[in-house]
Amino acid sequence: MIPFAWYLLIAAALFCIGLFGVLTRRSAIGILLGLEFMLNAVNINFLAFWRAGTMQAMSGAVFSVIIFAVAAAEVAVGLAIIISVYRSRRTVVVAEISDLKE
Amino acid sequence: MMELDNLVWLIPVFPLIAFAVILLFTTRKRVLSHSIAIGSVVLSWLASMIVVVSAVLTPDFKSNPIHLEIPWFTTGDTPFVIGAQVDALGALGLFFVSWTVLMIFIYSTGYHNFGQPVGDKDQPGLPPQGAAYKEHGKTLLQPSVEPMYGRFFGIASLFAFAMFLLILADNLLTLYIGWEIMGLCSYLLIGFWYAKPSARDAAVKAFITTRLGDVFMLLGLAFLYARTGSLQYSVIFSHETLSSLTSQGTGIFGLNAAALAGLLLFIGVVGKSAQWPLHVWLPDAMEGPTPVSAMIHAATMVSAGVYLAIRIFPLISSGWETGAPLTTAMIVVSSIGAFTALFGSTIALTQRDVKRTLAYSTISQLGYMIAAVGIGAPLIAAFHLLTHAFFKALLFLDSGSVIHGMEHGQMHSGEHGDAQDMFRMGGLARKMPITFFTFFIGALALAGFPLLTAGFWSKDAILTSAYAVPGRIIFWVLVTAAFLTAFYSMRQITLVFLGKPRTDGAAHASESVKSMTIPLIFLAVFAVAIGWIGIPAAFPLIGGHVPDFLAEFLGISAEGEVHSNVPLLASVIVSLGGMLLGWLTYRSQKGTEKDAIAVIRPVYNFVQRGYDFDRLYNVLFVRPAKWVSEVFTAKWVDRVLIDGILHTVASGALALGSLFRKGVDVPVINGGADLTARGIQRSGAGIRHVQTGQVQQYMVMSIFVLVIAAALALVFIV
Amino acid sequence: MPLNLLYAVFIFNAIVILGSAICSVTARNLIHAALWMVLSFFSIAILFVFMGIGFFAVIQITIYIGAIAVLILFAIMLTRRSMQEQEDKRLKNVWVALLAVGGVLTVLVMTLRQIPIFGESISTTQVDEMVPALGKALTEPAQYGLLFELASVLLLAALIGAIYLAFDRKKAEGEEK
Amino acid sequence: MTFWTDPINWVLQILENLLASWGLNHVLSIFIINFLTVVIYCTMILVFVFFLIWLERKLIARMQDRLGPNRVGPWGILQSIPDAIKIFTKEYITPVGVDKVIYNLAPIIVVASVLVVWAIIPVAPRWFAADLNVGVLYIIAVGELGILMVMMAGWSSNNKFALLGAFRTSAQLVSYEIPMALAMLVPVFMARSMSLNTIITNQSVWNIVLAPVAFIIYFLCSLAEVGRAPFDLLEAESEIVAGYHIEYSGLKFGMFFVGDFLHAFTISVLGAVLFLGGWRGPGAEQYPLLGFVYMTVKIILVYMLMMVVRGTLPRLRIDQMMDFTWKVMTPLMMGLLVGMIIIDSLIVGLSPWLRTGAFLAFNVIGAVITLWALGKHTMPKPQEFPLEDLNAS
Amino acid sequence: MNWLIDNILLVVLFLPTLGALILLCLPGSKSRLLLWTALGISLIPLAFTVVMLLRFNYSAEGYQFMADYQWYAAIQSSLKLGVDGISLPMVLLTTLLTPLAVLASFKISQNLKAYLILFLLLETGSLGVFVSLDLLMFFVFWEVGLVPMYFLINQWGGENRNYASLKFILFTMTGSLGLLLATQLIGVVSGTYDLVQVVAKWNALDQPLFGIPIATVKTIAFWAFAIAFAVKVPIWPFHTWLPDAHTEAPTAGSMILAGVLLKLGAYGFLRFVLPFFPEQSAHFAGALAILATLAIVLGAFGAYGQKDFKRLVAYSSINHMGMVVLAIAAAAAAAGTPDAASAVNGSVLLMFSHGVAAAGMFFLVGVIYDQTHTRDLTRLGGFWQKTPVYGGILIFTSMAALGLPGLSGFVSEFLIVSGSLPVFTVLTAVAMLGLLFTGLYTLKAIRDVLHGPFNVEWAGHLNDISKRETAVMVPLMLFMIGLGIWPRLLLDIINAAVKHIF
Repeated sequence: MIPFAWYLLIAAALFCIGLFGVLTRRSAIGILLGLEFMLNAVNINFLAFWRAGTMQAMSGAVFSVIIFAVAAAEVAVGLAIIISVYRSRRTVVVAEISDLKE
Repeated sequence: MMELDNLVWLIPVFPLIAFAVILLFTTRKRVLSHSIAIGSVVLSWLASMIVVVSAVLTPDFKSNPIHLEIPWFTTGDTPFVIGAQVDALGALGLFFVSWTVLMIFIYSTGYHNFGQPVGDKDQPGLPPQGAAYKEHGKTLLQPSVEPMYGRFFGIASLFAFAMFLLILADNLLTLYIGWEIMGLCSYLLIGFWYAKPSARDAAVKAFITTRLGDVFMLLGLAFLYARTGSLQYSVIFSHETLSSLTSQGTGIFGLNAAALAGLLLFIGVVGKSAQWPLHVWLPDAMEGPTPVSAMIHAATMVSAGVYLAIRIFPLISSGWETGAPLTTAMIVVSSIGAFTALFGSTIALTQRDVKRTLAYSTISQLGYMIAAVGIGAPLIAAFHLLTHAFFKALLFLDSGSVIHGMEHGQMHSGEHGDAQDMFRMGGLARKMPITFFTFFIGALALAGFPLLTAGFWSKDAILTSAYAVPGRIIFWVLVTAAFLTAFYSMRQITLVFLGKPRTDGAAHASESVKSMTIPLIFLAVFAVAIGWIGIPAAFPLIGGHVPDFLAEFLGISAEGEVHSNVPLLASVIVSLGGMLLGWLTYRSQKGTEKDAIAVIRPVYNFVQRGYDFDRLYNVLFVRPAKWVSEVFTAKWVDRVLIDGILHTVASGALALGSLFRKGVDVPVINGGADLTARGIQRSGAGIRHVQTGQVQQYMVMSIFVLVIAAALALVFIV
Repeated sequence: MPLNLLYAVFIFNAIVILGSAICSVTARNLIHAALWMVLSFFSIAILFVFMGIGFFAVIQITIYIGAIAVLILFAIMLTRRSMQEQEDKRLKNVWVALLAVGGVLTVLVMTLRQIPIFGESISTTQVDEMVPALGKALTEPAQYGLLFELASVLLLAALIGAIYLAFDRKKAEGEEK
Repeated sequence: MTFWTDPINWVLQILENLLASWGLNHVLSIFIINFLTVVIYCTMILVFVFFLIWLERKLIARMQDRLGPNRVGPWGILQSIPDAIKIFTKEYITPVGVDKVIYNLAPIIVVASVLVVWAIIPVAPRWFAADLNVGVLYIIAVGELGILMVMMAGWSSNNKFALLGAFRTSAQLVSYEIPMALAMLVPVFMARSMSLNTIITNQSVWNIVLAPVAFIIYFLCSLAEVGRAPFDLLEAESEIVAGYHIEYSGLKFGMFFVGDFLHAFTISVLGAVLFLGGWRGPGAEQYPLLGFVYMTVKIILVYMLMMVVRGTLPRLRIDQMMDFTWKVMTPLMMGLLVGMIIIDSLIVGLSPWLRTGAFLAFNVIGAVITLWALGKHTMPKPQEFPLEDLNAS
Repeated sequence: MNWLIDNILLVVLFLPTLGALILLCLPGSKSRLLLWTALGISLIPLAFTVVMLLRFNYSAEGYQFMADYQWYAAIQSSLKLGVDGISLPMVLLTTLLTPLAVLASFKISQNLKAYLILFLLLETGSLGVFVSLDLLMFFVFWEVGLVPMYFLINQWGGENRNYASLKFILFTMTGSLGLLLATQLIGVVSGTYDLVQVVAKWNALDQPLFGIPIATVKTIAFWAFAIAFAVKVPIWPFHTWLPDAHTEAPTAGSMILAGVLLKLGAYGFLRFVLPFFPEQSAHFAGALAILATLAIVLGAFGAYGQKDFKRLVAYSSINHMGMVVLAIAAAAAAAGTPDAASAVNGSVLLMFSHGVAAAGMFFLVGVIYDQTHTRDLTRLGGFWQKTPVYGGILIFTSMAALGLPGLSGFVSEFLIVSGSLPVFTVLTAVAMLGLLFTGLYTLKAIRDVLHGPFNVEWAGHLNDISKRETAVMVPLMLFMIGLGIWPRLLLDIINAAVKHIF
């Protein structure tokens, strides 16, 4: 019997760590890493809530599964973007990629 | 009887398999094809022989025939049962069919020149033209093998299948199936050399003429089925069914239901076994190869008609018992039969073609049988069917052998001319002894040579029972026909075999190969011996000493009818006299043109053309049918009438439509649409970008905003 | 397993998760960062085992370690020249970030405290018999079938998009020439 | 419970009683027993691998018309032992510039990642370490770890060729994971369970009969997974000197080496379990040892098959390799899976013969169509050499 | 049970549409790809139909594989699917003929993509007619099936295609107008479009409607239905669209048109007219029978009168469908008797066997046309010696069409005749004339194509039937001979329904 709160706290902490990574990394890949942490934290939350509940309603599990899928897709696309950007301009540092300005 | 039952249904299966295998796989390979075909026929021959023998050995077989059945389909709640059955009549049929078919198959290998080289100009669809070969300097022709050798055996196997199916059927529908498939085969075989226009048209003619009968037959089947709910012999020929059918009246000619059904089916018989007025197809059917003519005309197909007639005798003779005056149906049947007998024999007199003569004689012989059925002696008809099958098959095969010899002679001598014209032959007896001998026996049997030959006994039996019929018109008609028969058969023998060769084609003719002659010998034996199984007990002198096997097997009631000697004398006299006369007339035939009996040319030609029935039918039916279909239906009704109405309506509608378009569509609707498009372009330009491009800065700001908002929410709301 | 032992293991696991996560976001070498991330994901899988849903533990390993981590490593190695040149330096505003994160954390915790079942606890018994039910729920048109299809379509789109983006046009054209 | 009906539990029972008689705490004794079991189990497996190495060398030698190992022991059967000793006693070289931790961690985890698969393999009835009901998924997941570690090894040893090898390896492994996983799904949906035990017990008809194509694909993928010929581009000496473990030597290299063979062995075990009905066989239910024998025979069969392929086929080009998995096996396997599931749901409730027939027919048709299409589209064009060029040169 | 089996009809119905969508996404230039894809997709419904045959419950009454999907809830209409012994053979026919039609159109070059898509949509339309148990849905699919055929004729047809396609669409549209009105009437009056309920409610009506005596209303509705179906069948005065449409349509189009679309009308009679209007149909059966007999006889005459091979075959299908309608009329007149049972059995069986045989005939015509580019019988001739295999197949097929015993046509014809003879004795006897002419025109076709001296005009360019074309014919021939030898293959299924309905 593990207290429910622990899971939530771990998730919250993980989320914030991931957020920190996102905010402070300079390279796009680093940001991606952070994002993964955040997603995983969300996952933990979903599953924890699902497990804590009656488990008759499948929504928690279903959503975590969907998040797995989304995470995979997001990484694939993100990395592809990064690589193509890297090809075109030999850098993955976000600060230098600011075409959106104009 | 279990294993016997299996044999029964296996009999037709062998040729069917042969058919499938040959046509699907081995058409190109000659040896394989004919070995498969003959092998299958031998198998079914064996099986049939076993069945027949065991049937003969079974005591009172007539009352408990072999019978097996399965439900074929179910409509509503009534199942339709089909099956195989061998009763006395069936056994009889099985006997002669299996024998003749086997013989014909063996004969065909020789007839189609198996083993000879492939012709140079030969092409599928045409009879082989012969292959050239060099013999000391000059090039001569020798017979060449049939180009469609494999296909012939395939179709022939299907034919055998159909015939066995028909004989073994235990219900009219299965019989009809065999019947129709046989029709198809005859179509394919008559048109075997399909590239010849004459053969092609003959095939179509045969199929259509028989189908005309078959359509009525189908009607009869449907009528029977609707009335009795079954087509099995055991049901529809059972006593209560017959009596109930007899009691039901139909509006047509005051016939009762049974008689009507019987007559409808009988029309099918008329078509199939070439009775007047549907006989026209049979002489033309000579276009096919000779084994085909033998198979179609003698052994199987036309016999099938008589077989059916004998089967449905209970229907035809409904409400008639022995000795009573004939019923309407029976009168119709017997008169058609008798007339055909006379009619056919008269035409046969005048034919020059060796095969056409036999064809017309077949017609007349079948007339005999039909007449016998009509006068209430179906089993005697069966007897004649049996004997006739053998000797007529023999005759046809012989004629084929003769033609072969003639063709060989013509190729050898290089002269050209009709190889089938009897007047171009003569003196072949020395050239082809076996053929002559067997032909002679066959012809004697056909002429009904007393005591010796099979034809005599059966014909005599028919005449006897015809004599018993009150008012002896039919009897005298048949006697006349018998006389003519004897005459023309002798005429044929004399013209073909006796005297001197009238052409050098005939002079160079030569005997056929073993594979053709051996079947002839077998059949000749039967043509003599098969008659002795049916010597009536009441026959003077030898009667009673020889057991009348046939009578007890088929169960002919010998007692009741007294055997008077008038018909006996009549038949003896007419056969001997006719033959003598024939010999005297043609003994000294000179030249290839004039016919001794052509006293009045126009009449002779008229009769030779078969009383011009072809022309008559052409005018009466064929042309009108063409006109109705090509002009009336296709053009007037469909194009002019119906489409005309349609087109008027359509054009009116079109006019209306164009009016609307000009008035409404173009100005009003198209105009409005264009205005909306322009407005949208303007709106896009207004909004411009507001961003710096640093993602993480945005995030930080947004997070702060979020946190503050959340904190406020927590503080104030919760 | 006795309770205190269980707690000990759990807390150790939690420390591993968070610690490796922190190392991951702060590591200067991206490769190491990725490996730390792998470790943290692995222990998150163990966390799922604690929850009693081994199925998700396995899924976690398969997808996050097997797929995502490998992908990220790929990317890092492919772009490693830039890694070598300038080690990943911090931004100026680390403190701002920290502040923001701290704010978020506090807000989160405050929010979580509002949850009614916050005090309860979860048993560690394995409930893998829920897996078939999950599968049905995912594929039932009545329940989450549509969502599932959407996810699959998203994956497909991601696949195609990734291929399209990572496809080196210059080289391809060069080959065509 | 006698030794013949249930050997493992019998032995465990004895051990437990023994420890209890020593007066040990129950939890502790269980822990000790499990620990011992694991140690023995793994050791046995590793020892068996020695035998496998010898077998493979011998067979390949015979195929190549050589003698193969024939000095140490009868038929050189002990050849592996001196090799092992040699490897142990070699010097541990740690090149400069390597990432020490990862460099040393990789080989260990590679071996471990294969060994843990054995935790769930039922070698005989009632004879397995654990019965995960997500077994198949577990196998896949653990396999991923291996990939990761291979990459790590390649990257950490700070060597161009090692990195290239690592790239190739991981690319190949990741690509072949997909059809392999799909193929493993066939037994799963046949048994309606992911637990290997259930899969075996539900194989009244071997899955190889129901889905031969799936088995073939599984087999090919497994070849690629273990980097056997014709998929041995991972350590293609001619192209990349030795692949990802170029910088390794001594025991660490030995671990990679053993890991390879162990992986191959494990894969063939899985093939036997998933498609050949595992320990199923006459009388196996009563006498687990009999089942064990059956199992061994099947395993050896699959393994032999691998060796035959290895001894027969030349190495593929890398583009061929990638095309083969992405353009042939994955689509085929997907179509096969979907079709079999549809058929299964259509003929539910009809006769089992129909079921088997339908599956088999579907597989055969699919295979025929695929082969036809392959022959039509990817048949190699005959190379034509313009003669004048030859003359010119 | 699982989803797939519970909704098997839905799947079968909409798989072709799905396939059409897939084809839409494929590149139009890759013709092989398109063809094989279309072929593969169209084979799936066939497999599903076979599954349905396997799972069909012979003893159960009423419809099977029923499924009901919410649709126009506002007007109590829903997508209600189900098959019984009458419609299942038709479904089999459709799903069998579509792949063969696709296989038959490998020679099509221009705008292949649209062509195939239209075919798949056509399949959905006809399947929908057969499986929908809802009047409105029935009508919808009825029209859906119409459109693709129009375009097939209009785009890929012969030189006179515009006229033919317009005629086709006009005839059938005119028919369906009345059908639509009658459908609406029935739906509104009986408050639902569900077939099963409509039969009960509509027949229960007795008080006058809108001030018109109910009998009159029913009579009008009856004729609206009857004419719509009669046009589609087609029976006599409405038949002239058929020869033109057939002559101009591409080969595969004719296969489907003769094989499936003509059956829609007869099916409509069986499914709607007889159950909805028992009294009316019994009352007007005589008229219907007369028209049917006219169709038989004049159809046969017309066929015999043609010079154009394809027109000949087209007229022959008028003739055969006349037989079907004759049987239906007999069943209507003598409902409840064994005669009716056998007549309906015969008619459904004839629908199937004619579908198979006529499709085969049209395809064979196409085979010759592809090589000679003429259908003029007078210019053909003597082909048998150049094309032996083709000749065999042609004779086989035309014999099946002619109703030779042992092949599929015969049993049905026998059942029809024996069923309708007691009811319409004279008419059946007259129809026999048509049967005779069936033989005539069939032989005429064979005679002019295969027999006789070879027409040297085609000396160079005449090859025997190809492997692909044989592959099209073989399944059809298997069905012909299979049904001929063992009719229970289908008759048991058909009878299972007929027993309960008639």
